[in-house]
Amino acid sequence: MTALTDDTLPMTPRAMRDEMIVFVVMALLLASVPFTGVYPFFVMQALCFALLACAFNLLIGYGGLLSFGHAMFLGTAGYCSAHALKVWALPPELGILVGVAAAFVLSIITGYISIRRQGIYFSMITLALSQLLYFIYLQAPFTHGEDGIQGIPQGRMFGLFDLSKPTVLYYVVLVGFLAGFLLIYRIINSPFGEVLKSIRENEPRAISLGYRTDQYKFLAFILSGTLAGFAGSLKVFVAQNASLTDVHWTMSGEVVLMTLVGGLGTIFGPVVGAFVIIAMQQYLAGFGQWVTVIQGSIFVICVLTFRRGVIGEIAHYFRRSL
Amino acid sequence: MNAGEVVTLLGRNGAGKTTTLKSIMGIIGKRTGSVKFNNQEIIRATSDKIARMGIAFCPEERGIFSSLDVRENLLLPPVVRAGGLPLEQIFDLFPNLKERLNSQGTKLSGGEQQMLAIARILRTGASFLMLDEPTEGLAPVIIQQIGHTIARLKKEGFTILLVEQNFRFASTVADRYYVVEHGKIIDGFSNAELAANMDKLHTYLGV
Amino acid sequence: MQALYAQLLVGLINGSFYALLSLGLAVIFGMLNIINFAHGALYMMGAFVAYFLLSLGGINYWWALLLAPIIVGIFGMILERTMLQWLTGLDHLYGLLLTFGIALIVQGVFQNYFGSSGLPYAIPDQLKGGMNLGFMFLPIYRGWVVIFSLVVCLATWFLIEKTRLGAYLRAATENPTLVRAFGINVPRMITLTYGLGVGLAALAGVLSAPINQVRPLMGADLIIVVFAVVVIGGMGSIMGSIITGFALGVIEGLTKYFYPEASNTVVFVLMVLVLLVKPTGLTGRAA
Amino acid sequence: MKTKSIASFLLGTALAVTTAGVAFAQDKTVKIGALSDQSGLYADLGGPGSTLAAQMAVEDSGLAAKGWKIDIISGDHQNKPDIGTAIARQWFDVDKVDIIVDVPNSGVALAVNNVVKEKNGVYINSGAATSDLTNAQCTPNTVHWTYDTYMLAHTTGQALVKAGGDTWFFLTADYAFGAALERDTTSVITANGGKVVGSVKHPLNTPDFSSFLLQAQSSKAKIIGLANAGGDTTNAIKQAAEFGIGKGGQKLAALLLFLTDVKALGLETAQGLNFTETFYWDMDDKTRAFSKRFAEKMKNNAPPTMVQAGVYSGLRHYFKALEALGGNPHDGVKVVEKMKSMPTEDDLFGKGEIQPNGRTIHNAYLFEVKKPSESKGPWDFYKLVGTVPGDQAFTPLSESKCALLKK
Amino acid sequence: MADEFILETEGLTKEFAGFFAVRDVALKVRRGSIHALIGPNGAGKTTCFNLLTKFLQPSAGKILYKGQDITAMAPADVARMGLVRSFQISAVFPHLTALENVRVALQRQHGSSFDFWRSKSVLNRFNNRALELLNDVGLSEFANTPAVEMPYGRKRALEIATTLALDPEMMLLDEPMAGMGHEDIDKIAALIKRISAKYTILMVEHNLSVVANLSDIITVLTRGQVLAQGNYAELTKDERVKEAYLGAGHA
Repeated sequence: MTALTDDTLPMTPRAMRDEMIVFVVMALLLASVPFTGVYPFFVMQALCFALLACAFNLLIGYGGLLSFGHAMFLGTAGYCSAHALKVWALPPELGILVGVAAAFVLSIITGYISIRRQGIYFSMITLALSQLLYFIYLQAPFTHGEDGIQGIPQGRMFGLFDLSKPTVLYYVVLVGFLAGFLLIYRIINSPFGEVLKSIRENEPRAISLGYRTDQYKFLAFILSGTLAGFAGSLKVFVAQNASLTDVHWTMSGEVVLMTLVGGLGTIFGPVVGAFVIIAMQQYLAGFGQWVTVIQGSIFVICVLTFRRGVIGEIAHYFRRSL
Repeated sequence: MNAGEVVTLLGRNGAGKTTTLKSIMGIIGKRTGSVKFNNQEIIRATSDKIARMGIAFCPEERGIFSSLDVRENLLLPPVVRAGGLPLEQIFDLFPNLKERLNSQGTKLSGGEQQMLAIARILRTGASFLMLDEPTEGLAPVIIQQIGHTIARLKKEGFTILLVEQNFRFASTVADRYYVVEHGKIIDGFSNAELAANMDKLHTYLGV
Repeated sequence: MQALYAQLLVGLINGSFYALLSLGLAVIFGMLNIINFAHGALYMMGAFVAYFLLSLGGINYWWALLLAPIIVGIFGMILERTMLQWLTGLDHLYGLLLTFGIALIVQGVFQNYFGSSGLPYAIPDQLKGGMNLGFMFLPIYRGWVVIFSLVVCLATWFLIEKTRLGAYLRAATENPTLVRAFGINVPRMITLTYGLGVGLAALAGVLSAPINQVRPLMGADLIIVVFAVVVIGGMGSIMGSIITGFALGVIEGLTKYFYPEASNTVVFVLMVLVLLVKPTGLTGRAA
Repeated sequence: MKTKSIASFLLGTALAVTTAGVAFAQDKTVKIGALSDQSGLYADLGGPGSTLAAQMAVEDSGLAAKGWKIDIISGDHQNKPDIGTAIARQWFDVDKVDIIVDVPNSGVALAVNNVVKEKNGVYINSGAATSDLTNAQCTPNTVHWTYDTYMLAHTTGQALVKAGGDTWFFLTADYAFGAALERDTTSVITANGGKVVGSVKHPLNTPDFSSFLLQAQSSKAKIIGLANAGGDTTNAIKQAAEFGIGKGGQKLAALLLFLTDVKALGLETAQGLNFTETFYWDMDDKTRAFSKRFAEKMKNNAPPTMVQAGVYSGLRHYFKALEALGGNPHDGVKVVEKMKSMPTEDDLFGKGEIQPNGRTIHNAYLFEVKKPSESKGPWDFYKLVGTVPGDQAFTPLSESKCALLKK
Repeated sequence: MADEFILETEGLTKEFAGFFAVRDVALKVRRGSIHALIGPNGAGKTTCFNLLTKFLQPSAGKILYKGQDITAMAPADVARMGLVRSFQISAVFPHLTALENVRVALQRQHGSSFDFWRSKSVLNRFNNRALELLNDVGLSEFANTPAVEMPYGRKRALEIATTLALDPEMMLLDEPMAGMGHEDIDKIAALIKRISAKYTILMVEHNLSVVANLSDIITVLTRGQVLAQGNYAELTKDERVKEAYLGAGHA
């Protein structure tokens, strides 16, 4: 396994304190959004992608596994949540649960198939699996093909919070995002995370210490997939639809872009990356048709000049881990 | 080093012998200092240019290509100048190779591989050969054969820089010795002074 | 039964595109260790260059068959010189991402200037019409595609497996440093190899121009299928990718006949199955 | 996830994303959002041309002279429903848009449909094919102009069967849209005494149709119906020509084809194709005059497609309703009610009406693509084969499942 | 007595595409001994190691560890049985601190490695033991240094500390002295001597003085086959060994 970030510094209490400060600042900033006049739906959308990117980053940044099919978890959870909400008329919290459970099951199946493949073969097999799902969803009746599932009721969370109110929805999404983010943070800094990092750093050595590394990668894959699914379920409430876009391989590519821009293997990188990419799509839209070109250029520039990503470069500059 | 000489680098594993050869060849990334070949500074040249000047390198791991058959392996290095050994003469030196021209390169025995590795750089016309541990892991008979070959090459006028751990072997072919430790040359003497330096050498090499 | 023969033949035709494209990918992967995500975009460029040559320069199909691969090949070499070569020694991931970015740029630019519905490119007069094979009507152009790509594939195979230049290539794939130390300019060879691989993609593009619409996104989805072909065949294996290319075309053709709904997915199912049994593809070396 | 601001002389608040929180709700201020695919599959038939059509509609309405202030912004939904809804929602919330027009791509169209209803705006869809917009998913805010799957199936199917094409073989795109087209057409064919002898479902974005075409060929059906769209349709047509399908006596019927597709195929390949459109630039003097003005402003001098024409037409009718209301354009349901209460009439689509479910009724035309020898100009492609009056072409109200009809 | 030998191989063979890296090796390692494996480069020592720890699957032959056939086992499971190896190129986790390196090993034995919901502060209970181990190899002052920043010799020491943390029954050391200066060599040699009281050690080493001083028994490999076996004194008298490995200069 090649370590993707050769500059990650070890955790010291100081680094942990830094991270907590940044986290609190981030949470406060996000919590104040509804009072600033910034359009909340934009932020909500970005938050969903940020969570997705964080989940993706858990796998590549800390497990060294590049999945090129992460859209399948986003999309699957989205479809299942949407179906549960609309057709079964479940309340929001159960709708989310259905989506997350679906992503969980899917990640077990796909992880089982792919986790033993090395390097580029892993990327390719995840890509193939997600394409497979894409074609299945295109044809399956419950997804309504290219029409997607539309007009999904938002309902009342726990019977209390009316999600059709943008501000309420915003805070629910924010809480969901922060919870997901903290969980990922905890995973990275857990006993399991330590093992994961050691596998990324030197897999043969980890094996020689008696770690059945496939099992750890498998668990990381399941956690990542399930959390990506959680992002997909949240997104259903924001977009109020579930469509093929979320399963297409270009979406998997976008997630990689977000994580790369923000910084692979950094804690806050994917969040920043997601916001940068979403904001760019939003505000650079004056360039109209050129958006894909701009996106492609960012890929190229990132890979050629600042492989560490925004946060990675900052962290490297201050010699901190972020 | 003078033309026509055989010089051996001695030293422990990891002492920097191979690295010395690689630096001369220009294979290693960052180098400083000066390497002169035929009075030409080559420290900044890329390895393909260096090879074209007439330096040939036979690596420790032999570098026989498994996707090429013996003939292709033998013919692989391009001829860089006139004066290389013609094929007949090479087959004369290494009759085994001729019989196995169509086998896959790595299907040869270790000794044959070593011969192939040496044979292919004789063709190119390079006059300066660098051999990295040519006897490693080989049976005594074969080591002997390689010793003969080196002696013959020397007669043919090749200049040879040898890296060896097999000290006994080195003593049969070399004119001069350098001892390398921690990446530095710490001692040097000629073949004649060998006996006198024997004890020192034992400490250096830790044998 | 007759219909089955026809489907087999049609599958072979599609297989020839897969073979050409996966061959280029395999050559590039072998030498540069890069998964060339831009391959689909360069395939598309091949078709577009053919179109421009015809509509702007009045240069016909036959010349396009020669010129388009060269032009796109040169473009590829510029890409290699200016960008890809900086990735030597880095994780596979970066090559994948860089070429993915290049693909987005190329496709985006073409889409801006030429829209997405596509441009017409006619079959050259000499190859118009068809012949009745008894079990099917075979357009002459399709027959030409199969034969021509087979010839190109075999020629490439010959070049790499049987010539001196090919020996350099194979040797450099195994141990570039040593080959360079033999006096061969390996970086230049890598550039040329990328040009060759890309040229093969462009050639496939020219071949497909009269069959498919010349569209900016014509390679975008195809490339994923071709990836699957390369992975099944074993990354970097020349013969593996040629054979798998043709074989998968046929398998896909059969699927179209027996269960058309699955014809897009069969390749991926196969890939998953193959990788489960043989982790490095049918003929692949270890990653 | 992007809005596109067109540099237009009409446009004052282009980059209003951050500043437009204070849109001044004057009675005679209207903001139009032209939401289309600006870069993808449908960019040529909608896209920038639709925005142009909207601008022309504003100019031609003459409302500016009557004290109305009308702005247009445009956006690219990239054929992604979530991006479409995000733009639509932001337009209503931040940019204070009153009406969204165009929106090709059924998936996006249906997604936006919900947002417009939620925000009580007006939605004049011209670009989407799904008949669900005025059927199961109809809303009091939506008017569907130009065409839908039901109309396409009925007009083409009926006309061809009556002309003797009584055996059919379908090449159907394997997703909801294709299935709907095939289902609707089949029912027309059988109702008119024809027969469907077979069909094959192909996946979306199939680059090669030869397998399917061979099956169609061996079925000996008189008509090969293409129940697909975009690149799939053009590739199928191109390859059908290659396999000599037309020469074998079989006819191709594309159930959904646009002017731009014919242009992309070239007449050599497309000749003899039958299909339905509701607008063609070369119908009469009025359409020619409009198209001339339109083409002059287009990048490639292309005449309007039926989708772009529908945007123009729909907006003209919308402005008439606004004038009739005399102001206060911000209550979508009210405006649409007014629109439904007035008969439609304009230069492009002629006389018609908007049904209670939001469906606009107008004539539909069956065309055949000319031979290259018959074409006199760069865009002279069609000859008219037949006209179907609107009330026969579109879904009869008795068959509509729209909830609005149950009142 | 089956217990006498902790590790035994029978007919161990590894073939790479026609080339026999290891051929028909029968090795018996006595419990509690320091057993050295020597031979020229390319003789198959490292391949042997890889076979014993199951990083390579043998082409033929059988491996018995503590009387149990481990030929078909996965490498991690072999390690779990107490047969732990080091690597030729120093095997540390470069971006973890020395303490964390050792902790990763301690953690495996004491469970909680799959606990992704707990803070890693639960691992602090291993700190004392980890520091003890670091102290044993003379690395206490490096506890909070990332491994990547440590000098080469220290990395080797860290690697040994990490291996010791597993409390193995048998350690396989692949050239523990490679690339070290004299001082470091003495330290590590002393360390190996000390730990050999508790563990069985099989090591590959080039430095013959180290081998001479440390090992109880030596196996000489050439060309993948066992050439000779015995203690240092015996071997230095063996003509074949002199011929093939030690060289003429060796008295």
